[in-house]
Amino acid sequence: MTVDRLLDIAVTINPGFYLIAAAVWAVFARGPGSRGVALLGGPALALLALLYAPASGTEITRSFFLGFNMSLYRPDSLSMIFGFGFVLAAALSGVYSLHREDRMQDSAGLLYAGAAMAAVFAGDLISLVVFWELTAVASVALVFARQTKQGQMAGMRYLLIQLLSGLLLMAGVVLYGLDAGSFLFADLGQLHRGVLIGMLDIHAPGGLLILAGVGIKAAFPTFHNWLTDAYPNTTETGAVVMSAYTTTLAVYVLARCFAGLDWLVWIGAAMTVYPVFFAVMENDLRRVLAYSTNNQIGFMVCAVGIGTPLAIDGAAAHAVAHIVFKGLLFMAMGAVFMRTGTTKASELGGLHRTMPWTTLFCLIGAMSISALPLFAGFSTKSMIMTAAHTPAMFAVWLMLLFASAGVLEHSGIKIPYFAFFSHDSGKRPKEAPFTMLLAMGLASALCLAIGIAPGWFFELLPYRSVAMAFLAQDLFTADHLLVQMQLLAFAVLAFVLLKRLKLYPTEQPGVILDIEWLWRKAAPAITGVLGRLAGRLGVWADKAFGRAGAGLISGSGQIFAPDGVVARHLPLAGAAIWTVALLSFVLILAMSSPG
Amino acid sequence: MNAFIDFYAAPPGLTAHAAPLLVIGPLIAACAAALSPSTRSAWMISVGGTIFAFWMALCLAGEVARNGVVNYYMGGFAPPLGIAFRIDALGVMFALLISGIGVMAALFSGHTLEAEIMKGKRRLYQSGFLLCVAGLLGLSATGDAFNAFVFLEVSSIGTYALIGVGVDRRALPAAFNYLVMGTIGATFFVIGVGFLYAATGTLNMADMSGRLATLGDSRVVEAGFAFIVIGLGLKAAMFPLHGWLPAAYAYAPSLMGVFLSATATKAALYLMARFLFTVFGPHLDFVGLFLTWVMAPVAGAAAIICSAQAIFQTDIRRILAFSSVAQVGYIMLGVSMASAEGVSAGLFHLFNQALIKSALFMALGGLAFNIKATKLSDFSGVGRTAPWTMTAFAIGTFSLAGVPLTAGFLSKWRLIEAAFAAHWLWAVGVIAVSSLLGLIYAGRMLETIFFRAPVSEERAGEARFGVLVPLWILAAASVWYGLDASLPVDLSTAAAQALGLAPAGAAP
Amino acid sequence: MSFLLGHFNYLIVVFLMMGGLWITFSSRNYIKRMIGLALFQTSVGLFYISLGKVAGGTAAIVLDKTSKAGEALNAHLSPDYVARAGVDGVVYSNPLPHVLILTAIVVGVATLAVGLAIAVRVREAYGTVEAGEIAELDRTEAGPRA
Amino acid sequence: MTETRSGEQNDPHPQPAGEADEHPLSVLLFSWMRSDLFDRMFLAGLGALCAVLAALELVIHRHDGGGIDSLPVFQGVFGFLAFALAVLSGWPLGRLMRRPENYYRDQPDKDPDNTVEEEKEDGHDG
Repeated sequence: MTVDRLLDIAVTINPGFYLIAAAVWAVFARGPGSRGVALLGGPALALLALLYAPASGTEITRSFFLGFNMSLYRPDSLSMIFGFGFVLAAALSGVYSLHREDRMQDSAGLLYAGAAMAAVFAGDLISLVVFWELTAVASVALVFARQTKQGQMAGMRYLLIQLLSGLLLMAGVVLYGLDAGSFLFADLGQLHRGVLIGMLDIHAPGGLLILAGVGIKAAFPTFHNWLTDAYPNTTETGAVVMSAYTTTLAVYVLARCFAGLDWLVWIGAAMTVYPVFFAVMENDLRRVLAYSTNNQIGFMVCAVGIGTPLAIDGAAAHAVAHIVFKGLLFMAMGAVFMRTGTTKASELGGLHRTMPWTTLFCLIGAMSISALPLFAGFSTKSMIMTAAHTPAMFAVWLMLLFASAGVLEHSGIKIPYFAFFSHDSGKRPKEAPFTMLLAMGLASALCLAIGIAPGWFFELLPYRSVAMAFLAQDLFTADHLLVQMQLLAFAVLAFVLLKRLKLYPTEQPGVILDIEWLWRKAAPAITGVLGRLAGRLGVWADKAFGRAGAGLISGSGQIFAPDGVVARHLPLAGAAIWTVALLSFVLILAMSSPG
Repeated sequence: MNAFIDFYAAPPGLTAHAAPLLVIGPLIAACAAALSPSTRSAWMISVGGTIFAFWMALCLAGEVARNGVVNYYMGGFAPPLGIAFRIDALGVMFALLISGIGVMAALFSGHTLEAEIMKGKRRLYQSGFLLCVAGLLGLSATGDAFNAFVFLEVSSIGTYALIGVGVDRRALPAAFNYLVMGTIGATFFVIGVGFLYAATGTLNMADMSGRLATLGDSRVVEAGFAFIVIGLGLKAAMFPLHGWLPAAYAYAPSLMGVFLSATATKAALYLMARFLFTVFGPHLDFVGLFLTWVMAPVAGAAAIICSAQAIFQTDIRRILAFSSVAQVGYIMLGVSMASAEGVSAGLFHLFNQALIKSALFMALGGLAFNIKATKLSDFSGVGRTAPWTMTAFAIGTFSLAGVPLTAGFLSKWRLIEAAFAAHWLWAVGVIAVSSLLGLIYAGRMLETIFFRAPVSEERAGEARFGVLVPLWILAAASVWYGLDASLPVDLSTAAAQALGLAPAGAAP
Repeated sequence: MSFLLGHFNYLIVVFLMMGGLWITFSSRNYIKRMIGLALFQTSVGLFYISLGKVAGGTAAIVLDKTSKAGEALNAHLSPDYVARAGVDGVVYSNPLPHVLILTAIVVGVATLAVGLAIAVRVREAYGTVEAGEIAELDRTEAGPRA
Repeated sequence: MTETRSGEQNDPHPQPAGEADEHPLSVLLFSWMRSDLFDRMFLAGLGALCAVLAALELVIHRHDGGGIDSLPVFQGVFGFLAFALAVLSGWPLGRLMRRPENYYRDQPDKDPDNTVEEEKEDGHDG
């Protein structure tokens, strides 16, 4: 077999598998060199596989799963852009975690990336579910990695919610596929201007279940809590890895399956607005970033709901840009967390003195997420805002605009200000390790590259011509720059004024109640009350039944029990009763059967 | 099944007598092991005997793939006079499973018996093990109801004795309870067979089935049915009758854990399926009623309650034992759907469970040299000191919990699919809830083993190479069948067809 | 009443069976449990044998109807019945259940032996064969090796 | 900017606070922010910027959706109000929803980062 043949085969393998292979390597990798090969070689291979991917829409179908046709690798322009984002994320988080020798986290992170990547390139619903579940399992390891009791309990809650999502999705997919007669994307939907989006019918059996399963992962309102619960409970590297994949993958699946579904417009708009209020109150800065993720995913969900080519482009572009700048912010907060042991705003402040590089990169991330012109967020979010700016969706547009001001508040100002400036906490931590700074620097460069010259990036988008037209006609126009600068400058003015007037809420330690209160406080309280009630009932019932039972036993010649064997639940006595009971039941059933 | 036609050819003379040789091989090996001069030679005889049985099972599989059914009349007497071996796809599936796991268990036993069985008893122990294998193989081959009872008891009596001969004295009462419950179960079965004989005048299952079909409604048959299913339910650890199982699996020497968890209850399930579908048939009213109103609810309850019980166990082998009862619940749930999809999904799950459970018990048994521990907390951090053993354990656990890309995931998927097809939405819910519970106990085991610091200075080293080989074969099989499930799917689909259940869609 | 009298063999079987089961389940002494189990299995033997019994039939050993024993056997049976139920003019009981139960007895004896052997080992390990005391010992002490 | 010093530092070798231990890059990039001049002029400068941005609307023609967004300086005013609303709502909402740190009783009283080994063995849910 020649090298060419080998290469031919290599490019027909789902790029995610290269990352998964690297994850296996990482399990056994010892020492920096070997770890480096896994953490950087895996993404490099995956990137090569992306570059040499087969033509868009090619199906590589293998039917070896329960007799169903499975398409393990079906690259098209929508999956390419998300795959590209995941490769970036894997490489950046790989560099970022080089300082810390933890094979479990390395491996879990790569597996997570590989599974997410494999999921976006899957060409049928079953493979999608399989990889989807794999991301859940891999990510749980990251939550567990910070070996605190708090982290473990958060991990347990996270696991349960992720699995619930997987189960809903699985049930939905089975129903949907059996009804439709195929699980292959190609059979389920048709191309919309050359791209396969919005292929599922929400009204078909299983459609709602699929939406619910994806909705949990996308952190729809009231399902959002796993995100804010888990991310702050990871290690400094874990949060960086986690911020990239799960929600982004959910956006991809929403676009693939439900683009143009009008509910999503409103769900997305709601998602952008309410985290703003939580983020203002929140003290833990990593948790603020989790709410911020929620808010940014809202923009993408909304765009997916709008479903026009420009909106889909905006959702995809923003998803990838978000991976970069949210990763950058989590990296900066991770560096702070590693050096000071906390990310609580009330315990931080003044860190810019000794961590200026981290501060600089964090500011670049903050400006990117705030959509300052020439930074990444501006290029990508503008597409969504423009797509939403129609008379029919005016209210939605206003909500998104409000959320944009909110983003500036919690991610653009609050994060860098309270961590690095504000009042001096007296903490003088060392600057972050070189590899961490390198990762942050690379991410910052990407933010600027997307922000200043977005052309190369827009080339990768699903509707390339639409994106390029937007770039040429709408993005860097004077009026667009003007309104964006107005929004930001006036909002900063508000911040400074409120601060001067001492109207800005002081940072207080404490937890903010969220929907999790329902299962962390209310549910235990209710079950506690019920338990006590049941206990009382049980005592009463014990007495009542005990008396009746005793009568029965002595009355019928102490069945089974010369010395009360039945009462003592010895295994044989229990088995005896069950055996006799079942036997009689089956006998009665059989004999009473008609015919 | 077609895969077998070309690959597993044996000399025609041997193939012609493969059915009896399947049983006689291990039987002769049992005698030889008892008489052999040393522990080592007994072990080699044991491995040889099981490999021979596996070979014969493969030959039979080829025959079945070619001809559908293999009939073999003992001494040339055709039924109803003589005893007949009748092997169809279902029987072949079990013969392959039992002999295959038997080979793995025999390989595994070479190193662990030294740690767990007192000197001087090891040869006899191998002999008992082979007897057990012979009994179970006979069960899967025979076509005669009373003969099935005899084989059932041959294997059971071996099992009772082998469970008790360990270092843990708690195994003794466990073995005794198992003996009592098992004997009652077997005796119920004989009573049932007696009723059926009284009604039909034959003991050959195929004949019996034919005559029952013409008999119509008969109290005698119904009584026989009740005794047979409850008796086999006892042996198969059907949910409320499972009391004997956890202690027996948990405290027995690890060889028995490895072998029994994969085969003993499964063989009883095989016999039950045989009676439910071949002898009686789901078209009979009382069979249908039993499946819907007894077996399905009991199976659902088992899947949920025993999974929940497993979560709260402190002894790691008891976790696995309760999980076994829960998995029997899954299998029965599939069987009780009485559809081709359901039964084949149940059998597929049974196949996977056999691989998984013996791998898990094997991993724990492999460490028996190093840590004399059974509590879950004693296994803290063992993942760091014995990574190879515990990685295989982790793979098994993943498959047990139904993580994608493992065999366990596929069979749960098939079960869910079958439940949807049967419009049993409650069963889908049961599988979902029970899967969640399964993840919790699986997660708890893995968390303790991998993420906790070791509790004591006494470090648990790696299991020996001789243990790692069969262990990793089983673990690799769990992953392989998670990727390419064509073999077990073919086997279980053919088995369901052999039970007279035609698939709804196209024939495979 | 006549139904009960006509089926008195089954009544005995049921009585023995229930008695055996009761003893097995209610006793806490391992030896007594084995006794119960033996009784239970014996009742099944009886059940099979009475299944195979043909009224007025003799043991299934080939017999010439013209021989002395054959004539004695047929003397208290009506010729109609002999013609209907007999083979070569002689009424035999069904031999098959007898053979079967012979096997079952062997199995039963083996079970009994193993059970009693385990009871002996329990006694060695725990010093008692009372289920309650054994459970108590398991609860209270980790226990030496058997 | 008040300079407070506390002894609680993770750095095992605490160094004296102040400009002495400052990273050179920080001096280059950020030290001007602490000057009095910056403190006095920042608000004024920002106000001026806003005024310029508002005035530019006279020069640059703005596309609008035809609704209230055609009002002059709409995005600026909206941004100001939205920001103020978000921040100010933090007061009542905080009072309503803020609870003590260990509300869910999931944190050990000691070091927040202590490891599992020190916990009770059965101290996890599951």
